[in-house]
Amino acid sequence: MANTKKKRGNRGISRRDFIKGTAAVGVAAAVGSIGFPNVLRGAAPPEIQIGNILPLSGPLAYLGNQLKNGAVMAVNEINKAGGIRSLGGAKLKLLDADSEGKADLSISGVERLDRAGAVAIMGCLQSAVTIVATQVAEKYRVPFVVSVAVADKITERGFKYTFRLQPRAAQMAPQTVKFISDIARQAGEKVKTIAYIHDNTAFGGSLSGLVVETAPKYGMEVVARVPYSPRSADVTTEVRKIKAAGADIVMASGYFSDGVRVFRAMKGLRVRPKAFVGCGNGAYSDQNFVKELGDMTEYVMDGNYQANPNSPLAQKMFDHYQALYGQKIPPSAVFAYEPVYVIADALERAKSTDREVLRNALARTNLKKHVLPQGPIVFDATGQNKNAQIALTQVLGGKIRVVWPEQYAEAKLVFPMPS
Amino acid sequence: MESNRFLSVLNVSKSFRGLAAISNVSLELNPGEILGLIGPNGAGKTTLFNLITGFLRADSGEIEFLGKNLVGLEPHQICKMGITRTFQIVKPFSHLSTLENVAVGCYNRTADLKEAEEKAWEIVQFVGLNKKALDPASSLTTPDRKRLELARALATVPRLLLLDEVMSGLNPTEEHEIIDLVRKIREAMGLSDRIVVIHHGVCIADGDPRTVGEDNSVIEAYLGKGAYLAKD
Amino acid sequence: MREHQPQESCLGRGLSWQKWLIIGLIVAALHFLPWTFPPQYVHIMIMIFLFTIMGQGWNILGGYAGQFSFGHSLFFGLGAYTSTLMFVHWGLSPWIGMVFSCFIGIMMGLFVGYLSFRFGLSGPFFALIMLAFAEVFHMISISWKAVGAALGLLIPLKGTSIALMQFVDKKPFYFITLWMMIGALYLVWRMEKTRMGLYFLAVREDNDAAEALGVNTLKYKMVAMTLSAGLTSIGGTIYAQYLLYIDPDITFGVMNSIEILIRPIIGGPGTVLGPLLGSLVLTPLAEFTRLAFQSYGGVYLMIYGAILVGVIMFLPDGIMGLAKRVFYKMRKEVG
Amino acid sequence: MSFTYILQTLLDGLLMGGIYGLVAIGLTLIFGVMKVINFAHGALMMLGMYATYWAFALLHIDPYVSIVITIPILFLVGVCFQKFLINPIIDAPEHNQLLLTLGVSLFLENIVVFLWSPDYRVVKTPYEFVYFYIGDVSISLLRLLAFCLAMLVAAVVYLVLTKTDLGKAIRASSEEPSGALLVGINVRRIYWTTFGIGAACAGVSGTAVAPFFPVYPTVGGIFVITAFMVVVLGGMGSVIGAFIGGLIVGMADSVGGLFFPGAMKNLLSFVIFILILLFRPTGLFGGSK
Repeated sequence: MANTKKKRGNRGISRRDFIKGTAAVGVAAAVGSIGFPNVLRGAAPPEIQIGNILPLSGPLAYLGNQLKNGAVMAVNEINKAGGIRSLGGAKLKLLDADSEGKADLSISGVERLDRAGAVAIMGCLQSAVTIVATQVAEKYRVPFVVSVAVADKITERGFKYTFRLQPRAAQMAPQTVKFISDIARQAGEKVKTIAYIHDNTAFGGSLSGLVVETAPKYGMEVVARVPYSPRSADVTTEVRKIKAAGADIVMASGYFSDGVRVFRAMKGLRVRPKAFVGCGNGAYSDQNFVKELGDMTEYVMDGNYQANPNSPLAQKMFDHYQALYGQKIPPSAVFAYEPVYVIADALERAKSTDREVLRNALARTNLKKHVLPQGPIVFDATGQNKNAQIALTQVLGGKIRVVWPEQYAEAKLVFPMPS
Repeated sequence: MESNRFLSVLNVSKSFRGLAAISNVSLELNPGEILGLIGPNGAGKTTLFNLITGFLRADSGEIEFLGKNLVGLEPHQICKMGITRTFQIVKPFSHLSTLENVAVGCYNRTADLKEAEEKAWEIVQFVGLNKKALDPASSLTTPDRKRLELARALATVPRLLLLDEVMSGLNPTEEHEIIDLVRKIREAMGLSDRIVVIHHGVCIADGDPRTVGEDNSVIEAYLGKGAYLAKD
Repeated sequence: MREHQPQESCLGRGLSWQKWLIIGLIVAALHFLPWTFPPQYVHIMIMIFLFTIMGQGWNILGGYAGQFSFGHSLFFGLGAYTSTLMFVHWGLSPWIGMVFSCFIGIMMGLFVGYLSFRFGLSGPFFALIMLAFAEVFHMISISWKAVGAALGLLIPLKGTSIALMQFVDKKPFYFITLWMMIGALYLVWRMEKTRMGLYFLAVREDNDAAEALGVNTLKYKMVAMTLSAGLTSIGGTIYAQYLLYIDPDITFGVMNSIEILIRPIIGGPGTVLGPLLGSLVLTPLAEFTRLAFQSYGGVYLMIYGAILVGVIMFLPDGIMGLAKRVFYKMRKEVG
Repeated sequence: MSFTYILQTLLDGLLMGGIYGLVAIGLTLIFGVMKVINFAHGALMMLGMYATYWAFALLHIDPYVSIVITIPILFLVGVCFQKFLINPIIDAPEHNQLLLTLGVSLFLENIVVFLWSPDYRVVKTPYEFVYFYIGDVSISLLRLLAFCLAMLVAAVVYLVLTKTDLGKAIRASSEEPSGALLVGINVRRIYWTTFGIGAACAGVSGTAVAPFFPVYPTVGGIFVITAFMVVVLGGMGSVIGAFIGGLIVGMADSVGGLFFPGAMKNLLSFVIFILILLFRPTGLFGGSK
């Protein structure tokens, strides 16, 4: 019964998508002619403008739009609650810039946003794009709050105007390894070997490298490290290498599409570790992964940036997102949502829209009320969120739940995976 | 000391996928003569032309020009030695002007822009294309394209000119115009005529140059098929 | 005897002093532009100049010599990686790196060119083999740790320095690319007037006919490849210095090959101004449609695709082809 | 590396190769007849995947049954593509045609982004994880079905080409268009029919992979370059060549994966591709023209 209900719901959304999308053609034709940029006009904005550079088209448009939704929601919430009080209730306004996932386009993006008078910029999802965009922002002295981008390099260049909330690779990977050893100890299981399958982009490459380095500290060893190309049509060969390794834990990093493909192949080839643990996995923390693949995703874990389910603010955020977009907020959207609050907090304290003042306010951020599973948000000298921490999630009963560390857990984890 | 044998083809054979296109063809050409090479369609005339000019490599046999072996040379090297051909299906450089087309040929003997341009004008004038000199070759009519094909070949200052079916695709009036042009070339070069008949890739006759040389209708017949013009 | 020959040279196409004056004025005006334009427009101008340089590189091989390359990102990438690696590892000035980039690009071009042309590849087969080589280098750069693998290479910003080709301001890049572009345009314009230029066109129009007229087609294709690869590699170096970051996708990616070739194709392949016209139209168009339609994902690329289709169907010789046709018609009517 | 492991690798490659072959059949057919390199082939395949997805999501049609929808839709798309876009420039230089198809590909991919968002969609079948075992060697039912579908389509296309009047007309137009015109074949009609068939093949290959491959707008790009390699390998225009070429590339990728990590695994097939281009540009099964 429950099963059929779920299916119908699924199909209903599809139909709505289809009709909505198709109808949009007509609307766009009408709106297209009016929708020309008013970004270029207006020197003294009545609102405080925040730039947001994301891949809104191109191969990563799916994720780019999720991030955009998160940021838009936060801006609306703040405005509804009365805007920036110390600036006379000034409202926030989001300025989009499409990077298409290309680094060179982010240059003109930052410049345009700078010109348009954005007090700060957020972005950019991909590390490569973010590396270039922050560089330009540094040049124009625009505070840049990185929403999602994992590469360590971003905050390692001594930049003054770059801040990042998201745990960086050097935090994410070791924390995931530590959590694995923690939960193994708690369950009284022996976990010695890890097999790691990851995409060969900057993202998967740096994470897996760090896991290989840290695993021995916790008495574990990476016995197979298999990169794959997200562009290759078939990953069966790679998955077979993972199966052949027969490790206790199978770790995986990648974006959504290839994450789904790899996971399907692993299930198909009956790879049966004690747990599937993603590390910053674009699929395992995405509710669509569960929705699309169903029961087989049960007990899959992911060490990823997450919201803290036990925070009352986060509960509000969950409800709001659910009401707006009909699904649980994906973690990437959380990390586009929270930066808006961090910027708003800095604006409140700065009492000014001057970028220099705002930068200094950002540098002194000490935000205790937030939606993340960590202590107060404080930036270190490099601009990195010092206390940034990942959380371990697990698919339980078709829902992605935070299960570790214990103080943030919303459900009890199941380890090892029952066969 | 120039060899008596201007061009000599000795026992040349060529086959495609086991099918013989030319087998054991031999012919000799003397300085200062026009040699008509005739034969029905598919007889192997074009193949022979391709072999002489280096577009194809002979399976066996020898081709010598002024005592030098041509086999194994690239077409442009053979052109540099003084053998130029035209193509049965004309191949104008469509996007270039008539003058530029001819200039490509002129550059065979000089790298100097001015010299090439002057020479090109001369030749364009000679073949009667001066009014269309600056038009793109793609805008030329079929007979004009044939003229252009001839003009380009002449521009390379050949010692041996191989004309492949210069009159295919023309109507009788247009044919006459081209014949007049070829005559003009012959007069300018001071040539005499001879005929070789080729059939199924084999030489079957080698005609007397003088008797056929007087007969206009014969010239017409063989120029319609393929002809050598040679100058020493 | 030569009553139809006009005064001016018909092959050389010398310019009258009036034309020189106009060009001079435009170039002079361009020098004031960065002070009047906001930086994001200066960025667009730099992109226009840069892609004109690389488009011109493609144009020599693809437009003039008619060897349609579908993998010019190969040279772009080699250029970008060579100078960047030398800079990152040895601190070598990108100006010297550029010379090496050019050299490496040319060597690669000669290698691929010799293989392809010797074996008589042309048309789509040549396009595909270029694509294949670019893809092979894409794979290598994405997997090889020593060149940064998928992470790419970051060029450390050391502040304004002419020797290091690093500037906090955009204007120096504006002038570097402007003058390089003028150089590239001049080079091709001069080339067009020589025997070599005419031979390139002859090879493009009909390889066999050119051979029959004494053109060493293999040699001239190789020469075209050399110039083309060299120019595109230089573009790669400047791009890397401008962006201060390179990765396999933005260098060796297929889309990059398309970006390089699409400009001369739209502007008019085989013409001096084609790449510039193409860049002048496409680069701003891309920027502004992206801006105008960014809330509608995909619309901008849809338009890009539609324009490409439209140009191929209705302006097969690009904008310059159209201009030439109009000019030819006018001359016919007047004369 | 055990014997089973190698056997398994080869089998995986073989099954995937069938799909490559199927994508390439349409491409080679179009090339063989019209000498057009169709860069939009991947986009057509993507349309096939979406057709299958929507048929599944809206009408609850089993993905493999949905070929009855995919084939006519893609055939129609192909016919329109040929009639309105390719035909007007059929005499243009090859690279112009290539660019045109590239433009169409950009257009199609992005109109799909616009209409249905760039979201990843998954077609889920109840028999998704059915595997057969022969000893330790496993075979996925989905891949086997896809392979069988590929074989079936290859066989049908081959039979149509060799046994029917239409096929004879297609082959005649392919080898000697003017000759075909002379003996009364409507070459234009043959052109758009062929393009339709080619597009339908792309569509079927989309259907074949949809059950185990996520559906999204730029998915075709993953297959299209591989398909080019297959077409060149098999000989431009040769249907049997395309299918066998597909199997070879599939296995080369698979075996390459044993030795090279990540993206490097395709290196082997690229090297084969370059060598074939150089030494036998007519492909393994094309005539030596």
